[in-house]
Amino acid sequence: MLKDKTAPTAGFAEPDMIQLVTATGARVSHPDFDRWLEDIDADRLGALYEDMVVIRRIDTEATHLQRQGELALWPPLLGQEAAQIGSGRALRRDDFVFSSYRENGVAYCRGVDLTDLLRVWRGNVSSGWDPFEINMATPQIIIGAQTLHATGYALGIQNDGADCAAITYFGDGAVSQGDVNEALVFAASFQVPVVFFCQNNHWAISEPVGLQSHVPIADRAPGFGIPSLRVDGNDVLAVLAATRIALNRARTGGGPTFIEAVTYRMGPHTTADDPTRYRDANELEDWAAKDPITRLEALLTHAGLFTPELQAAVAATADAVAKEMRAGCIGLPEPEPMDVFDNVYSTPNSWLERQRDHYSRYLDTLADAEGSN
Amino acid sequence: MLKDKTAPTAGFAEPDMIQLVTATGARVSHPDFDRWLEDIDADRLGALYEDMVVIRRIDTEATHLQRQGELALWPPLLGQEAAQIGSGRALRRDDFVFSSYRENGVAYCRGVDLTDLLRVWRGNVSSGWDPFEINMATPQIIIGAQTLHATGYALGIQNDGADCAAITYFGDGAVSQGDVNEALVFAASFQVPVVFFCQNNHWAISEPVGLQSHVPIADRAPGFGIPSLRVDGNDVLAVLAATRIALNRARTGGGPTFIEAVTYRMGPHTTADDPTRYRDANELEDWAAKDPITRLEALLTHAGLFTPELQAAVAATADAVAKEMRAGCIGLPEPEPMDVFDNVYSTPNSWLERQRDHYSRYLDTLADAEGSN
Amino acid sequence: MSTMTFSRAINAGLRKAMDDDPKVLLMGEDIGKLGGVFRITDGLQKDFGARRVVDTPLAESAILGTAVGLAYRGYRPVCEIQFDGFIYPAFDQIVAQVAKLHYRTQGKVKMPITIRVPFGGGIGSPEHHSESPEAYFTHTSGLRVISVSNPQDAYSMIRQAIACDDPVLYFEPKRRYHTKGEVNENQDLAQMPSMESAQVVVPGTDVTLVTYGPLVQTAREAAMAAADEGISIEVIDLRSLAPLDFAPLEASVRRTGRLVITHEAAQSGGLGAEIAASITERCFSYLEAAPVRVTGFDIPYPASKLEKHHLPDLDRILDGVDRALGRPNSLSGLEG
Amino acid sequence: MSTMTFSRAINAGLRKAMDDDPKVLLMGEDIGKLGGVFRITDGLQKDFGARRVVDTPLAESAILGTAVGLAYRGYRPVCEIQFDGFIYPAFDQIVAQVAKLHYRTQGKVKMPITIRVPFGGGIGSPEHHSESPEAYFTHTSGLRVISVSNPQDAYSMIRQAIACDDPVLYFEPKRRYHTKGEVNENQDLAQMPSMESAQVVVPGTDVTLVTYGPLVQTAREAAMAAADEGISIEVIDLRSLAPLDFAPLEASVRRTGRLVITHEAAQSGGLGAEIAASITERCFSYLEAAPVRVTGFDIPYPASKLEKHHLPDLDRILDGVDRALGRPNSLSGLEG
Ligand SMILES: Cc1ncc(C[n+]2csc(CCOP(=O)(O)OP(=O)(O)O)c2C)c(N)n1
Ligand SMILES: Cc1ncc(C[n+]2csc(CCOP(=O)(O)OP(=O)(O)O)c2C)c(N)n1
Ligand SMILES: [Mg+2]
Ligand SMILES: [Mg+2]
Repeated sequence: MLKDKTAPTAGFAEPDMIQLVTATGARVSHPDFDRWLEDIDADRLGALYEDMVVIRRIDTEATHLQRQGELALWPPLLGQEAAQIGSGRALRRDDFVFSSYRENGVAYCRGVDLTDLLRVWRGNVSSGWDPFEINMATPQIIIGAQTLHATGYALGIQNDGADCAAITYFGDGAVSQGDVNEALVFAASFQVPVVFFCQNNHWAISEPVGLQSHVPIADRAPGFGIPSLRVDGNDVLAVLAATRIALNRARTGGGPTFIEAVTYRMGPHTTADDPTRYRDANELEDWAAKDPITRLEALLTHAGLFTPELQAAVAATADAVAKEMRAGCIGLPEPEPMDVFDNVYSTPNSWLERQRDHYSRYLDTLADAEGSN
Repeated sequence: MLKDKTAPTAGFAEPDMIQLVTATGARVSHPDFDRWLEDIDADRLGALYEDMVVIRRIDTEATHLQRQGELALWPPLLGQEAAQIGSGRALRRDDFVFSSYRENGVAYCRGVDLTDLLRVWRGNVSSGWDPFEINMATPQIIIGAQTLHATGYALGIQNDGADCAAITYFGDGAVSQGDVNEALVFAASFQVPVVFFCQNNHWAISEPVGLQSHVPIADRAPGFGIPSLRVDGNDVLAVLAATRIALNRARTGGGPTFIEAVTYRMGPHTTADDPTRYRDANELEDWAAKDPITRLEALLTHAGLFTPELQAAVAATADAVAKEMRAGCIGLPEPEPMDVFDNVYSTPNSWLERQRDHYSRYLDTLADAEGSN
Repeated sequence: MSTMTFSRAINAGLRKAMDDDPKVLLMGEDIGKLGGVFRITDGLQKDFGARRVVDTPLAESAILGTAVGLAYRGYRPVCEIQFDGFIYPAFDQIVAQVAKLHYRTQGKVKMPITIRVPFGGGIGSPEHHSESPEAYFTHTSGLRVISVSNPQDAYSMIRQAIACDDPVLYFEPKRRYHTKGEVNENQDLAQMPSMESAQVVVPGTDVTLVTYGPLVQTAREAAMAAADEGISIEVIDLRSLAPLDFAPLEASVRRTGRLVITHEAAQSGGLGAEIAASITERCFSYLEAAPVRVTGFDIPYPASKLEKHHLPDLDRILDGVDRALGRPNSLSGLEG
Repeated sequence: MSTMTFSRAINAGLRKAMDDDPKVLLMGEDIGKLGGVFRITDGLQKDFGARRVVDTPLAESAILGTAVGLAYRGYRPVCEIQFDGFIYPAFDQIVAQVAKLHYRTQGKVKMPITIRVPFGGGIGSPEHHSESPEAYFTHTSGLRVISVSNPQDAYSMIRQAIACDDPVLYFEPKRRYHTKGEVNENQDLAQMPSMESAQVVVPGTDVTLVTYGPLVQTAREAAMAAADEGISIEVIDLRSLAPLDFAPLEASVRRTGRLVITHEAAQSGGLGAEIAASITERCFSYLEAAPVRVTGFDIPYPASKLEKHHLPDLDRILDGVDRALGRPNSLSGLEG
């Protein structure tokens, strides 16, 4: 009689998840998912591989830049490449993304300028790109807040009668926030075209996912009236198919869908974090064996596609991207002092004008004083 | 593959709910629930009946008092008597209740002083009784906030190793609030002894429950890892049994339980509300046919227990209670002006002391000025 | 020109804004069929449909959070918060998102969101229904905050707020909803006085009395009462609370040398502190006495039977005026 | 007496409070094994167990809301908010529950909850990690707000906050976590100066400089620098932000006639406004010049490369001192 789902599910037994490529790279067929992958030929598979290698390279390069003092901070996505590329590549240009801070791989799929990607992490600006240029909001730091933005955006899409969708990315920690749950309520109530994409990377800084929930996160959504999918987040094909299914529902008036992509944060929370304080080295090792890139390499190898040509081309692209990004980062002009006053409002504001005027006089005085020394 | 629960459930088809007494008063047996009612003999059934009649009388009398200008406002519980008495009578003295503003029937079960019950609605104080005297927090107006308080209290119970429980009452509207969902997260994470008791009375002021959720509210909890029960909230025995089951789980380390009691707000939201603006008269009629008191009368009649003696005794109690309450209300002393400064802090506060001193001088000046007129 | 109640004037302003711009939509709890608990949106859902007058599920953070998303999509959401005391669940979305997004994105993302808040006391309600939370928002960079005191402003300024590309908190003095006044509905936005401007509503020479929202009426009454005693009070209705329009305040204080500020919100850290501090900075040498604040006390809003002992009223304001003027007052004899 | 860092001093104070009272428990995100992102709770879960040092799910409203329930049950929860900018989701529980429950229940329910907030900028962090939200709380009746500026106070005042039967917000200047100082751990609560008292930390005669938290150190440096120019600054560390301890401020301003207030928070509606307004009320005839505020600007916290242009520093404070003294300064020539 009791609808009891509290039975132990520790470790999120794999059988629960949809998997199209096994850890050793074997393609398993799936009645519902396969038809969403019919266009994934050798070229497209190679392109997905390239994307994943490139964003790992972006991630590594950014981590280096941080270690070298060129960036103030960086939130690595290491291990989450399949989740981000698989979903990011399912999107259409006119879809709109609301993400957290870790979805640099998704931003790459959206075509972000590499320098723009880093501006915020270098400390030059509070966010780096024009959301309307790539149809992706800049990183959201307040955990979960963006899920409501996506839901509201989707309400706008619905009002407009458009057939695009909104997608929002968030973590396993975020599902505990009131905002995320309210987003599910609103999305379900209005049946808006939004996809909730949760990357369960098993950690929220130092907190394991089991602290947030004793049941799989994907189970959360149906209780709000939102269908959910739980996929192997390290399987780029499973993620791609799931996201396409969800987007298709959204485009065709089917309302919201919740996807849990089960993956793993192989790096620290950010470059400021030290996971050895709280995380068992064995766990990391286990997950290293499920590395999403290695898996795709295995699949490509099985299919005879992992050619030296592909490898060389991908390596060249990654090198070029890394180089471009580094150069863009280091070449960023320093912000100007008076920039602090810009864009607080879109129309003039008397309080701020006065402060701007006073500070400008102050800087002049300071310069004079220094000049006269 | 999609865990889809968005199929229409409009009207919350009765079969979904646990019912032990049919609308016509027939007792239906239930394998899991019956054993929780073994002690409900003729006397106890009569007592439940008396409680329900008495709180309806309290409710009616308070509504009269409001119409007569003796109360500033009153939130009627009309129609929710079974939900409140069934759950309220399942509680033990050392359990602790965190309710919203409508649970005056529960407060009655806790033994609230009738005058204390009204003090807040008369406008004399911001809340009327000592929570520790009856182990029930005073009415919470911020929708959903109390569910977190109950969860925290239950965490305290767990830390203390005690075998009591916390119970929290809230409405169908409240389940949309972030706080309620966060309470489910915390309760599930820590497996604390708390019962979430949702009175789905079909309305949140003018908003029908279907706006908050397209699926039964009881479905929400399992996705958080919390088992749930959906009961006919107009069936006092079903409510009593369900609450006992949930409390027993809580006391024995079984963690939280969620109960949805499906009932109906037969009156306005508060005495300030006009439901004819938004509610179909037919709907009210339908529900009047499911009146919880009528149903219990039918059950008592079937069992030959609805005797003139019982009726007379119950009527006498209700009269006495109403009379006592009215007298208490009208006899309440007016608050003193300087009361406004009391109890902001539990220790002296210099800002406030100064304001108190100034206001006291001001009142003196005013009195002098009036005296000299 | 037509005569209408305060609440009707807001309704008319909302209607006009919706007529003029299909991107304007209203969101809130019970604003549809019911027309809101104060009936401000009465009839609008019927005329504009449920897509433009949206009854939302019961969650304030989501109301504001989805409004942000709608703004991204080019909409101009007008959110109703049912009562002042229910705005706090939305605080994070207001302070961390609505207020900051334009700055965060270097001006790329505009947030033309209007947040309507019935505020203040005096209606005999229970806790959380009579608060004056405006100072939380006037201290939040990125927001504009206005408050209206009469039907004409209610009408004009809701239109201005909605037309503004920045987020605006629009505080409605709920206890004045039923007062009536003349409203000119035939003004272009361009013709209206800026919503950022304060206005002298009673000219005077002896003391400057500054307020906003519900107490403007009380201040006018105080000025009349004082006139009987030969004291000339200049009453200024701030209208804009952030930014404050200091020019007319400065001009007035330079003439009167004396300033009284009154509001319902608690004194400590209230808007009165900013006004007193700023005017002291700007007019120090003109001040004949320290600015006087007549405000609610530093207490949670009290039970309704006691609210009259919390809210500044005519007598308390006049006592403050006496203090500013150095006339006998309730604190005479105390040093200060 | 022992020398320890600021962060260690808080840790020691928490440990002592937990040793002394089994009802004290800590709650927050990542405070257990990790010891918090700033390591303030380092080692405490190991020593006191996971029931008393509770890693909570990621939800600030729930942290405060469950703390309220724990307080009902007789506990004294100490909640960590990971960074200043993450306190807003908990705003409703803090303002509508924690602050008001004692008043609501006519003193029946006490809320001895301490809310630890690492606050302020200067550490090169991204948005939301460097804010100064204290004025939202100092304007909230029912709360006490304190801020500490040195290891000794950090140690003593966290103990006092936890021992206090009222809710206390305890603002920790995160950029000072690594500074060291002498800490006497052998004081009884009764021996400590009241946590409501401000303290003169540098005596002086020409101008009174008031601040709290991170800028106390900067103010001291300003006083030293000014001394070289023959200007004697009296520096007061407020310690308590609500209520403010006006006695030492009044005494000082009566001597100096000049007041400078500095804080990182935005100027408009900041705590400086309350101090300026109150001191003007209390010391009007002693003031030789209007109180001067040197504060963060009315902007969202800027990108880290620009934070030095937002945060008051030694030079800006000295410029403010010059303004208060009528010496040549950056605004010389402007009227006001
Ligand atoms: C409202 C809020 N609270 C706390 C934080 C601090 N914080 C930053 S990231 C993080 C953990 C997030 O975990 P998760 O949602 O799983 O995302 P992940 O970092 O794993 O991608 C926390 C607690 C924050 N940014 N916002
Ligand atoms: C945070 C908050 N928002 C809005 C309100 C205004 N309000 C009071 S009762 C109510 C409806 C509550 O409906 P429900 O939870 O179903 O409880 P019921 O009144 O039916 O018992 C609303 C919106 C409030 N009290 N608190
Ligand atoms: Mg995570
Ligand atoms: Mg309801």
